[in-house]
Amino acid sequence: MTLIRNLRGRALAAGAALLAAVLVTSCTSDAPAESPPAASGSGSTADAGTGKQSTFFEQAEYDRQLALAGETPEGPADKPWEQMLNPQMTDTSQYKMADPSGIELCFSNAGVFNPWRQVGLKNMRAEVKLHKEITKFTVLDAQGKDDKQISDIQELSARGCDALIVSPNTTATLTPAVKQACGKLPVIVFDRGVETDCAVTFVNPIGGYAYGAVAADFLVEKVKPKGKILALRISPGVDVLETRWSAAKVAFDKSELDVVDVKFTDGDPAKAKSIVTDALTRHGDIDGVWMDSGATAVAAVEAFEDAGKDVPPITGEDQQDFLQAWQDKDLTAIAPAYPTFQWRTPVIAALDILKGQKVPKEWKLPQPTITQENLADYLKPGMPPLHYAMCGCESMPGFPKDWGGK
Amino acid sequence: MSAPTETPDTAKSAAGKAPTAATGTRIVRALGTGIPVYLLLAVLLLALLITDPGFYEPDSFLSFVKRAAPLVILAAGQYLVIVCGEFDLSVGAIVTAGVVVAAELYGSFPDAHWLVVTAILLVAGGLAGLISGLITTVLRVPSFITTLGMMLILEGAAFFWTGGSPQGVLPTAFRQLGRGTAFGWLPWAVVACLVAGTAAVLVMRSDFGRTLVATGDSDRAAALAGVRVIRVRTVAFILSGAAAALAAVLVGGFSGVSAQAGRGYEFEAITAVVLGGVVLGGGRGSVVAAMAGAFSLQALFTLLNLQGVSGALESTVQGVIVIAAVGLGAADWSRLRHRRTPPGSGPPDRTPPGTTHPTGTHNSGGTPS
Amino acid sequence: MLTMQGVSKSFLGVRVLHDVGLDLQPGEVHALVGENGAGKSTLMKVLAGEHTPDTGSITLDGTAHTFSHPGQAQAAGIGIIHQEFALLAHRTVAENVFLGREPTRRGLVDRAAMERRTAELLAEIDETGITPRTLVRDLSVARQQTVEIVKALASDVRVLVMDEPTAPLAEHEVALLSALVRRLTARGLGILYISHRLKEVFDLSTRVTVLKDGRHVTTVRTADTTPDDIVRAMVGRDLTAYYPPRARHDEIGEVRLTVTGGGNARLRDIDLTLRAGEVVGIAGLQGAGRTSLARALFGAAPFTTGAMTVGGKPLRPSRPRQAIRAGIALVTEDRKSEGLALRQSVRDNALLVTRAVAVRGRPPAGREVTALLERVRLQSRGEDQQAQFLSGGNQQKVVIAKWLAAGPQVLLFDEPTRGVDVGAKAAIHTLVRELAREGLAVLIISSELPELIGMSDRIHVMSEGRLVGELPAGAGEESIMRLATAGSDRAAGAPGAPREGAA
Amino acid sequence: MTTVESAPAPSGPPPKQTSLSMKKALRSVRRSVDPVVGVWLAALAVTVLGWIVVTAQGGSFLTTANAVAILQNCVALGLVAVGQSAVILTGSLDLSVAYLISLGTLVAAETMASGGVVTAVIAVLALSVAVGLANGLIVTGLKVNAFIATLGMAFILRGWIEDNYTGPAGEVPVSFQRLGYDRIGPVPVSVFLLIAVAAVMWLITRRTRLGHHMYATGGDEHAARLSGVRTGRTVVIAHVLCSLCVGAAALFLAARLGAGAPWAGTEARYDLESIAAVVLGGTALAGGRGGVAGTLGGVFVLAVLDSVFNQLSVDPFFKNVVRGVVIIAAVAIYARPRRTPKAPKALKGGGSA
Repeated sequence: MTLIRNLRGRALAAGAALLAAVLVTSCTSDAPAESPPAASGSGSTADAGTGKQSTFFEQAEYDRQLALAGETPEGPADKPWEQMLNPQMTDTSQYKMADPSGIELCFSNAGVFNPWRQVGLKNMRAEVKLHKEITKFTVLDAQGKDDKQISDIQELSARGCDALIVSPNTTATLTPAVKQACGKLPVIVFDRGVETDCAVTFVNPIGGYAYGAVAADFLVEKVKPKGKILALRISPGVDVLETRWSAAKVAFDKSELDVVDVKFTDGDPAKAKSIVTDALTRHGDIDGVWMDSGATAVAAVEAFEDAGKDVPPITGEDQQDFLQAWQDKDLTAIAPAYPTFQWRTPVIAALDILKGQKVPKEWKLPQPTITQENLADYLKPGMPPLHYAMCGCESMPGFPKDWGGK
Repeated sequence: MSAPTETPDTAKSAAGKAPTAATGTRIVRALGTGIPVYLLLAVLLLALLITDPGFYEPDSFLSFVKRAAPLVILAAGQYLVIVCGEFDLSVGAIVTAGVVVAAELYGSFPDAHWLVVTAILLVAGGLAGLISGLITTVLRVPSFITTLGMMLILEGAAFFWTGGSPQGVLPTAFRQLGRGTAFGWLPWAVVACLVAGTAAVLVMRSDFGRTLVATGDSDRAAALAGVRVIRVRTVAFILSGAAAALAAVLVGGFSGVSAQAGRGYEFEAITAVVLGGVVLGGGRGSVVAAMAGAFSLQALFTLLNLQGVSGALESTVQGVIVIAAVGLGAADWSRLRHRRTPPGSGPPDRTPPGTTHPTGTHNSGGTPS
Repeated sequence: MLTMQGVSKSFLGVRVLHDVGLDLQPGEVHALVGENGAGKSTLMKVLAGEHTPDTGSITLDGTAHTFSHPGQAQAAGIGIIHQEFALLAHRTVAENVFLGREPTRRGLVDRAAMERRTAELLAEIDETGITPRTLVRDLSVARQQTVEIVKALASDVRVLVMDEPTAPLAEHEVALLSALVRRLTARGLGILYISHRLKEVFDLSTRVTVLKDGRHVTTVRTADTTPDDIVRAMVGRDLTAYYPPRARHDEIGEVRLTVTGGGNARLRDIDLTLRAGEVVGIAGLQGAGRTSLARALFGAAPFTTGAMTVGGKPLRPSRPRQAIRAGIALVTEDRKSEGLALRQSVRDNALLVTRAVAVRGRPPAGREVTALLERVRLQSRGEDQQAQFLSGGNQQKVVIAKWLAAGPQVLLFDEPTRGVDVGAKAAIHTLVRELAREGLAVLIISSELPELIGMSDRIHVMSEGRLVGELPAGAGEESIMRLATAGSDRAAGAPGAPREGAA
Repeated sequence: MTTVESAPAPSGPPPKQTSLSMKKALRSVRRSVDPVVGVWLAALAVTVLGWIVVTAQGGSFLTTANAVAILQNCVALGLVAVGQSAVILTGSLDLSVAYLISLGTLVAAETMASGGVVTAVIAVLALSVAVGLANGLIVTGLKVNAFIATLGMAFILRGWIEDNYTGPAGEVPVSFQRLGYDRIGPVPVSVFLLIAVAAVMWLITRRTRLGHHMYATGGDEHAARLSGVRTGRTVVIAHVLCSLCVGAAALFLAARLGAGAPWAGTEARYDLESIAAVVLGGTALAGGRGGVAGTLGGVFVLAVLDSVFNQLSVDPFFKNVVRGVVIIAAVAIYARPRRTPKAPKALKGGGSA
């Protein structure tokens, strides 16, 4: 036992001494000046009914997004990826390149661990191809590792790129790294945000609250009062998804609908299907299904079919297989989108910045919703099942082959 | 499946001349190392009955079995590998790759017959197993590493090939096996599960199965008895790979194309097998118990889900139960050996040579008897 | 300095030591001889604290000890060199020597001191071929043994027990060991030297104690005795042991297996013929190459030179499967790790061969197996009992049954009755003879001369990988011993005149 | 890294000696009798190769920035792998590291948000010790196979995390973030942390009795016991040491990420990756052979590979294929000498197969 104590003692001592050393002897610091605001939050998410409100919920932002959803965007109506919602333009002349040809564009990608990101990356590459002036386009893939993405960002900002596009893997944890990069070159953040406004522009669609609300309102409208709602979420703690749910929660709490279950599917269709099946046995019937993303929508639909029940009103996403099922099975459905065409915008933004043109501080993109009315427009036959319809890529060179379609 | 009468041993003790052995002890012996898992399964099924009286209505019970089918098949395959003293960490990757590849195949040949595609998958799975097996047996790479590498390779290759998302849709015909029902009530998955289960039992009763276990027990003794150790072990890997491919067909059928169809299956399968009282390091345990272990896991998941337990605690409970079950087994085992071993004859070989098992020195634990 | 008095020990009522006494002087080599099962190792284990005696006392330098585990004996200054070394292959000599007793300075292992001390110890025994930094796995077996000895010396032992130290050694290494032993005694150690090889015993020891059937027979000064006397003392037993009658001439049939000029790393120019109905015995000391011969015939460690025929057809098996197909069976010496899959049922073990190698089409049906097991007179709690829970004798019967199931033509037995109780022994002997009668060719390797003499129709004596002599049925133990213990010098090499033996 | 590179190899002659006689070195590499030398030469080879390829592609590989990046990427995995090698040396295994890291970052960040840095450090290390003890006691006490024991522990931790955290939590003060971002000259501070921890572990495994007993236990538990080694206790301590290293990794990641993330350890698959690195470093999975120096080599190889892939912006999926091949190939080479075992039967040296 003494042996153990000695060792532990030694290790601790060593560790402490080391840290002390670190704090004292550090000469240069890349660390940003002030510390990022806390994203602290904990607590179970699956209590009775809708559970307590997510710690991510911000009333102000919620209201803002719902307001934005009502706005009509500026810019070419046929190119939603170039549109912007009431932009506050910001000057970028400081980044203007003497000769904006031979641009090297760099992109630190969180990863391609889901089809949405894969389609998105294809969009971005295609967009880059459209611009001859971009001579080099470097993509570093962090494979979902925050630590690696931080290093990637450091590496890229040390590499002499002209502009850096970042799609953060985690909001809170990437903030310091992005702050670092801001000092060195123009940074364009998109998709997920970071907790700093040092980026020249932050490209993203209206956002999760609007997404969640659209879906929830649809159910409130279609499902009879007291109807049983099943909410399927991907996984806890993912901000973009948390917002979707918390908005939906607000809507459901106001309505007379009864949310009987809130379950996490890990994005695994098999698990989703099992959950729905179990829910059916447990609650006899389900009158509506709310989803925070489309990955498992089809599985849910099938669960009802396999149980020999009619598919109730269901919300999905603009994923090909869901749209297909929607049309074939003539579902009562809605597909709010978190459009993949937003992957095109950062490239456009970067070029504008390097040309010294004004860009919005926060480039808010519209967030169209697929409804029964416009379903036909978005459902392109021959596209792969995991394709995302709202890619804004139909008119791009290489379509549909490069996107895996026929 | 878990009925004692199906374990190989029962048949033997019946045929064998055990005049003194009372039926009770005979059944106990027949259940062999599986006793804890059968108890566990019984308890869980009972708990399910209490939680949800409707659970045992034919179709809801069948849907339970159908859901368990892939894991059961994986467990059966994993058992073959574990019982001869190896590991197969690549099964999860095979499932994922299988689903993705199937979709990709249909992308290129939309009207391929489902039997052809299924066959291709099974062969491919077997091939992956063959490679793992040969690397492990011939190159003497610990199977833990071999299959870990194989896992990386398969996942990487599948997605690299399909550019991350497969292009085709899985047609209804192909999905029948995982989704459809025979005569409108009996899910094909259940049939497949029964077939695979029976096949596994038959394999283990066959000469091959017996030599396989003997190899896991002591490959030196086996080799001196003329067993082609390398071949036997490799075949085990092949079967495991094929089983994983079959599981892929079921999973793909059940829930369609997904980029993460097989995530975590490798550990679930190993857990199931160990839960069934099979000793890591080989030589002990019955395939029926291993499959019962798979059912137990699935029952556990369902129960926790029905209980409304958040997915969170699910894994905690799983962890505790696994450790407890195995620990219990280990305890029984050592006690028993103390009582029964005649003096002079020490405990069996500490670390069977050729055991690629990471902690060979501890592997005498882990089996009740 | 060391005295053991009236030590008795029994396992499950079977008495293996009947108040044995023995004493040891500083600087003395005290040889302990006796046949297998005479109780040598048990006595040694008692001394080492691995067994606690039922009665009797151990006194070291006047203080009485009762050891309950090896650590205490070690602490008291008694070191044991087991036949199987407790060394770590991939660690250096120094690390092995001080394993568990590493010297430390300020909490850290003092390598320098460790290696210095090891070097010193090696120097003290004039061992030049080993440096403290060498990896044990890079040493020859003899050197590894030296490391074991140094390991004992490091915990400055007074008494060193060596159990068959020369068993794993080649002849030239034996000489080295002898030299080492002398140096150790020169340093005042008392050495308890257990060996079969009378040559060594007479080279090294000052006194010899003979044990037989767990009883102390005699202790004499080596100078006052002769190998023949010792052998007689070891052997002179009450001639109650029953062995089945030998083969009559007309029972010995055609040639089943021949070897001419067979050799490999361990064996040299082996010429051997096995006939149907005949039991051929192989005598020899441990390490003489008897086991290697059996394994060579069985293709496990195949001949690399020479010709071999099985059942008249030329075949030099390179894998056990070939041998098995040709009808050769080997009952190995190491039952636990080579003979049985211990955690499998009796039945599965019995069927293992026929399942692995399709010898005669289908393996036997359950009924036949049951018949087989009855035939070998197996006593078990049913065929589904695990082999590990059987007694040594019954385990051996299972092994035999396993081979009978394959219907062999040639049966090779390596120490068929090692660790087998008396009753089972007789059963196995009878069985072996029956099998011979049915026309099998049988080869028996045994360290127990009486068994060998009692069973064999012919006896080959092996030494240093050669067949050095052939003796007719009923050859005397002395003549065998003389041939076997002759070692490198062929002085005593001539076969002694056959005399009425123990059978 | 140089400090580590020049450290005597766990088994066989240290690199210095081999370089003395070239022939010997060549032989020892060909038979790869000494994996440590082997893996560092491999690291060198990969670096040179990468440099050639990248330069051919018009990139620049051996820049300071890149070197720093490579070192930086070694840290997290390095810390975990160093701990992992302790348990593997002892013949055990730890699959719970990934979740322990995640939990560690969360605990660290939250404690720092409320309490002070020191409290947080102590809290994390305490957590680590607790988990390590639990693992060790389950393995030795309950005789549960280490694979299952630590896998079970992983599940337990996972449940705990998912039940108590809904996402990134806590906040790491700037003062502590310096651990993740500061550089002394060109070298990141965290690299010194890795070197320090590795050095301590190297000292423990090579220079203390405990370390000797760890090798003994992993090499041949029976022989070790016969020689009076308390094997059970040794295994437990090894697990504790491993968890402590993991705790250090968690602290580093917390400093780097500025917050705790539930997927900090799992997304990066630290459990399997660390084992891969250890084995790549020539440590036998069965225990008793290898050591920290080799492990660092393995980590370095993986990091360099990653960097090369980055430079050539290789498809991330293809990376996995290469990694898989590399790992298997490496172990296959190490396994080769064992096919003609030099040690006689009397010696049951711990081997990887």
